[in-house]
Amino acid sequence: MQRIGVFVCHCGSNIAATVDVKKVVEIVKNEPGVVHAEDYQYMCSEAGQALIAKAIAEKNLTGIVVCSCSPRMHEATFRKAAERAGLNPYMVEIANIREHCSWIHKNIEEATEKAVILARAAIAKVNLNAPLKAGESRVTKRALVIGGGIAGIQTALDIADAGYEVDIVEKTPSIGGRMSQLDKTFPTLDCSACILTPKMVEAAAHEKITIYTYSEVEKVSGFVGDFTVDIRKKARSVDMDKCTGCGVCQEKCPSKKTPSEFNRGLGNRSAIYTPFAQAIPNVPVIDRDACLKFKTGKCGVCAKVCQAGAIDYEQKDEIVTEKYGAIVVATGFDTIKLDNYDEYAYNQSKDVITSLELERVMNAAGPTKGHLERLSDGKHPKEIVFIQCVGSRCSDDRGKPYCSKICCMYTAKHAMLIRDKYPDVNVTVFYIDVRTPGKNFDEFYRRAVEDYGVNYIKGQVGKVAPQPDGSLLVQGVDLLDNKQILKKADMVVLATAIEPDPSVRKIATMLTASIDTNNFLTESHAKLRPVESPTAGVFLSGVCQGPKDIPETVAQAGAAAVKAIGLLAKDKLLTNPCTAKPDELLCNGCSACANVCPYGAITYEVKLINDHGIREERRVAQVNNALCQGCGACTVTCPSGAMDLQGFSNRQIIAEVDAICR
Amino acid sequence: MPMNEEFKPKIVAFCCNWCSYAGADLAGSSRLAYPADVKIIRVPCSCRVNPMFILRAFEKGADGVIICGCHPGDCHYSTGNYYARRRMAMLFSMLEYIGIENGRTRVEWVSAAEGVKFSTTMNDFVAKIKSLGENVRLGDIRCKN
Amino acid sequence: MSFDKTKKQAEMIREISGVNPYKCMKCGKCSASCPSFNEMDIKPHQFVSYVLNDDIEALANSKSLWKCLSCFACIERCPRDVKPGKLIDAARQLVVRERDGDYLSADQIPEKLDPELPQQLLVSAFRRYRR
Amino acid sequence: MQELINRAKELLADGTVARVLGWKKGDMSYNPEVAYFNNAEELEGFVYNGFCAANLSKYLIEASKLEGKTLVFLKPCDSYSFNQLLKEHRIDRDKTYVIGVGCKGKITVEKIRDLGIKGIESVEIDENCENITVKTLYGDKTVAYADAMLERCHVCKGKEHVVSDEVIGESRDTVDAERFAEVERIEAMSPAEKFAFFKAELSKCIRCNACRNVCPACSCRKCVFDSTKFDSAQKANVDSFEEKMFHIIRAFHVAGRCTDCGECSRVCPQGIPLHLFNRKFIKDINKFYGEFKAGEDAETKGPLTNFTFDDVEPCDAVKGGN
Repeated sequence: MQRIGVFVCHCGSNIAATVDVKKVVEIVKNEPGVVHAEDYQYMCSEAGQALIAKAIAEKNLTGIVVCSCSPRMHEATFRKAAERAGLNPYMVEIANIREHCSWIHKNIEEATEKAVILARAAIAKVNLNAPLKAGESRVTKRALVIGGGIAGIQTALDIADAGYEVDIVEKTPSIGGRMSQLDKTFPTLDCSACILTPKMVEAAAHEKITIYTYSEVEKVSGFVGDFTVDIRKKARSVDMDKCTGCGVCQEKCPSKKTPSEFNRGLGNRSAIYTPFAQAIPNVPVIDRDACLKFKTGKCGVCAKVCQAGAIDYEQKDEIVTEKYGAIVVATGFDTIKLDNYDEYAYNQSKDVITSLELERVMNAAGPTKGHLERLSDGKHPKEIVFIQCVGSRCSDDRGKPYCSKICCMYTAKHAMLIRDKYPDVNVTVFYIDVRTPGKNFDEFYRRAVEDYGVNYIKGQVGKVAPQPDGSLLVQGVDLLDNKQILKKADMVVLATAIEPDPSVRKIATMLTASIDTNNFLTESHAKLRPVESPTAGVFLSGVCQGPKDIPETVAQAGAAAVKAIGLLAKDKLLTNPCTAKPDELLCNGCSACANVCPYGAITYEVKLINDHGIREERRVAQVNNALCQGCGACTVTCPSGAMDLQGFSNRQIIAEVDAICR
Repeated sequence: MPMNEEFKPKIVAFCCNWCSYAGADLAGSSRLAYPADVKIIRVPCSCRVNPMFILRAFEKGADGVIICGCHPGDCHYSTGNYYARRRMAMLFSMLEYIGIENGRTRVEWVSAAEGVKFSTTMNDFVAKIKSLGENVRLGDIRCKN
Repeated sequence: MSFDKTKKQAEMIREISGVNPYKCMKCGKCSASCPSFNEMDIKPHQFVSYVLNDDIEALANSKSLWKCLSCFACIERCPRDVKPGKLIDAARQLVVRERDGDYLSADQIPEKLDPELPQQLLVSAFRRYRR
Repeated sequence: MQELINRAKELLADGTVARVLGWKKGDMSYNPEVAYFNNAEELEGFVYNGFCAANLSKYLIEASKLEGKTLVFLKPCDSYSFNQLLKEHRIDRDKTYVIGVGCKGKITVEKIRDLGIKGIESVEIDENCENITVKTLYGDKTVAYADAMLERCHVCKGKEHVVSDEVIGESRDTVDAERFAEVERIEAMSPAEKFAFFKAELSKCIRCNACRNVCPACSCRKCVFDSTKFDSAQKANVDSFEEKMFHIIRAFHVAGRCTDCGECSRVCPQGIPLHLFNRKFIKDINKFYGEFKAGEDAETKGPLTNFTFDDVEPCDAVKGGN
């Protein structure tokens, strides 16, 4: 029989305001196995933990139940406290009477009754707990970074600088990501390429960093410290070792009608191409869907003009398999599609563009060589209207419910840059709120208004109507003036909502990392573990976790790197001892468990078994504790009950059911 | 109607540790109320839920049993919820076959970010169980003469 | 008008329209979209505050009520599912009910079809009840 | 029958097999018993007729542990159980020699009694298995063979052996009923009617374990109901739990593995239609996960240790069962 102590936490008033903690203590005292019960203001505090330690020593406790917040919050805290007091940490169970009780119920009587039942279930379980010991597993000292934008580059650099090998996998032909598409950056107006390119070069030159561009993660197996990843290197059709990056092939390529992804479709590129001049690696790829050689079999111009003989039409996709200890996701974002926003005439007029497209228009290497022009007729615009929150903060299914965070600042940047370079252009910004929390952010926005004369109007635009004369009629409202405004504009720029890059869904599935309803990756704890995924060994860098600007992305990239380094620095990891355990005497050797094991942790062995005096050779299941992650799939498929899960055994769960249904 | 005469169903909810239990935590920290009749048992994965547990609950007088796990494709253990889905489809169909109304059993996929869904699911499930009233005691299915 | 009655009217507006006015983030897209904006004394985006402040009396007596064309531009474009057009329509219904003291039955409609009756009400009513 | 005995003698004589597993005459003509035959002399007691319904495949679990090969006679439906046990690594194919025997449907004296015939002394089956002559205290009675057939034979899986080393004798198509008709009849009942129906049937159970002992899928070394793996601290509750849930849990444990051999219902001394549980699972599996015959081969993954990404949701499965 166990000697159990029950500790009921008030959590200040978080629990005590709705649960009569004294009454809980009085009732659970009489539960089987319970020899001690007490309550305290804050069990997780040092004083609270000391109470637990004291009771363990004085009452000779063999198991404890803490009635407190979620085990996801403080199970580790109480396990450590128990361990320090000489109790096996797995003799601790938590009854979640805060998140699952006091916070959601108002009636004290009801909440107290439920708290008692939850405590009883935990007591019933701990009565059947057995001490468990964590095993050890190895750590592969290599990290994988998925995504080669500024987030991925920064994370890779930081990990590599700490002395660990890092691989970057980037799906496009070059690293650089969204930041490479930007012209200037707020609030300092640095040239984006000028600050990004050195980072790209540094990453490419770093002896610890391997970059796989035009490559995608295809398969992930394993677990924290020991992931195995298949990377598909898509056929580039160009030999990376031979190519000198001279660029002649791109010049001579006769197929030049493919919309440039880098220029957001505002200009064209050749079939053999590098996305932009500073691309890393500076080795082109052949877009086989656009290439005449691949489409018709005729052409081959690039191979003829390539002096290095680097063109290889026969190249095939290649799968690289590598082992990693940690994986960082840095898949970034894209802008949402505007097909559902007919009122802004994005699909009807070339002069209605997104802000990211404006970045390309403003950029010297962009489709207009940096001149501010209407894309319809190349004319210089006189009147530009910016519309904020296009698709952001929408609770209908046309847009996204969240604030995209970066739009207020980049719009101020765009407005300021245009007014600076072209004082003859009038700039109007329709906004709902201007959100500028950040260092020097509000000052920046005010400069746009005060020093550059940008006209900010509080109110939304209802409709943009293309006119026969080529102008755009913008119908908006000035809420402060309570007036409807009709404005003729030459260009309209939409601050389009951002969303996680669509590739993240597949990657999250492969990593078994959880994702929220907006496809942002979920962090382990919203406040305290913001760069860790709940899946051990997977870290989050940049916008894949939530909207961010560049400085935040870089800061988070560094934080993700530190977490990865912290993992890689360990020689061994303690493994979860809650693994499956077969009872060899009961095992039929039927292989059902091995069939459902996602980790291949179950094998079979023919062994001499002594079954109560009957000695015979039997085929019995064996579990590899380093591979088993403790899901329990095998335990349910086993008809004889030979396979059980330590820490969540059949008897323990049945005891909980019994306690609840009592 | 006096409070104590109201039907208080016994409802057991099995929640996987990685998604649904966290979803329940989020419902809690967001103060999204649902009836106290729901009691949650934490399991590592929905595939840990043995049909024996559910039969045990019904035999002990539970009025409803709900299993919550990660969305298909998002299982922390890759495939656990797919097995759970088949097992529960089979078991629920069998329970319906022997006379446990189909509303008394449910599987819901709730992610860690879906506190709202967890709360609405539980509200909805409790309402359904209340409309069905007290369950037959599955334990009575075999009476010795 | 008693306090209770105004409260009750505001509640009725919410019930008839199915709109939660608290969802409004005051972006003004409704007023930006409204073709009758200039003829209205209470602008579409202001409707929400009137309902929130239980000031239905003012709404009922406004010109706006009868100037709304029921074009549904605000309903289509509202990013927050507030849909002021529905509030306006609900207020209109409230007024009509008050006048007749009861619901209209289908066979009563023809006799109501006189020039006095605002066309937009008919349009709106038909739109609302066509399903 | 003589052909079977002759072939068995040959295989014993040339050392191919060490023993023969078959049926011998019981104390009455209508209840042959399962038996091992170790030599030609013993084989003189071998019988094979319409009453030899017992599925011998499960005996091979123990036979696989013996020295040398065992010759076993399997009817077409028994061969499915054999394959399923092979899949589960319970029997050693190398230590068995399978002779597939022809089957024209199996009969039971219970069915003859159900026809109102009393005082049965012996039963004779005509050569073509068309009619049965029943000798009773009150004179001879003739019964159509089909009227005495087991329920399972009316919904027979087929005449082919899915596994065998050789086949002797011919089989006959005996299907004259809809396999899932009874399941569908129950599905159409109201929840209260269903509960009442199963309560009435299951209340007859005396927990003799005959169903469990005969079932080729119930081959656990130690049944979960006999171990302490699932009990909680209160032993009294456990007893009632396993007593009451026995048949439902048993059905779940064999779901996807049950070959619908019908032995459970055949041996139940209380006449409980236990196959109705198994057949419900089979019907659901076929409907939701595609036609599946347990034991059709020894490799395919069973439906409950497999999945597809777009399987039916449990709530829809329940509705589909209506």
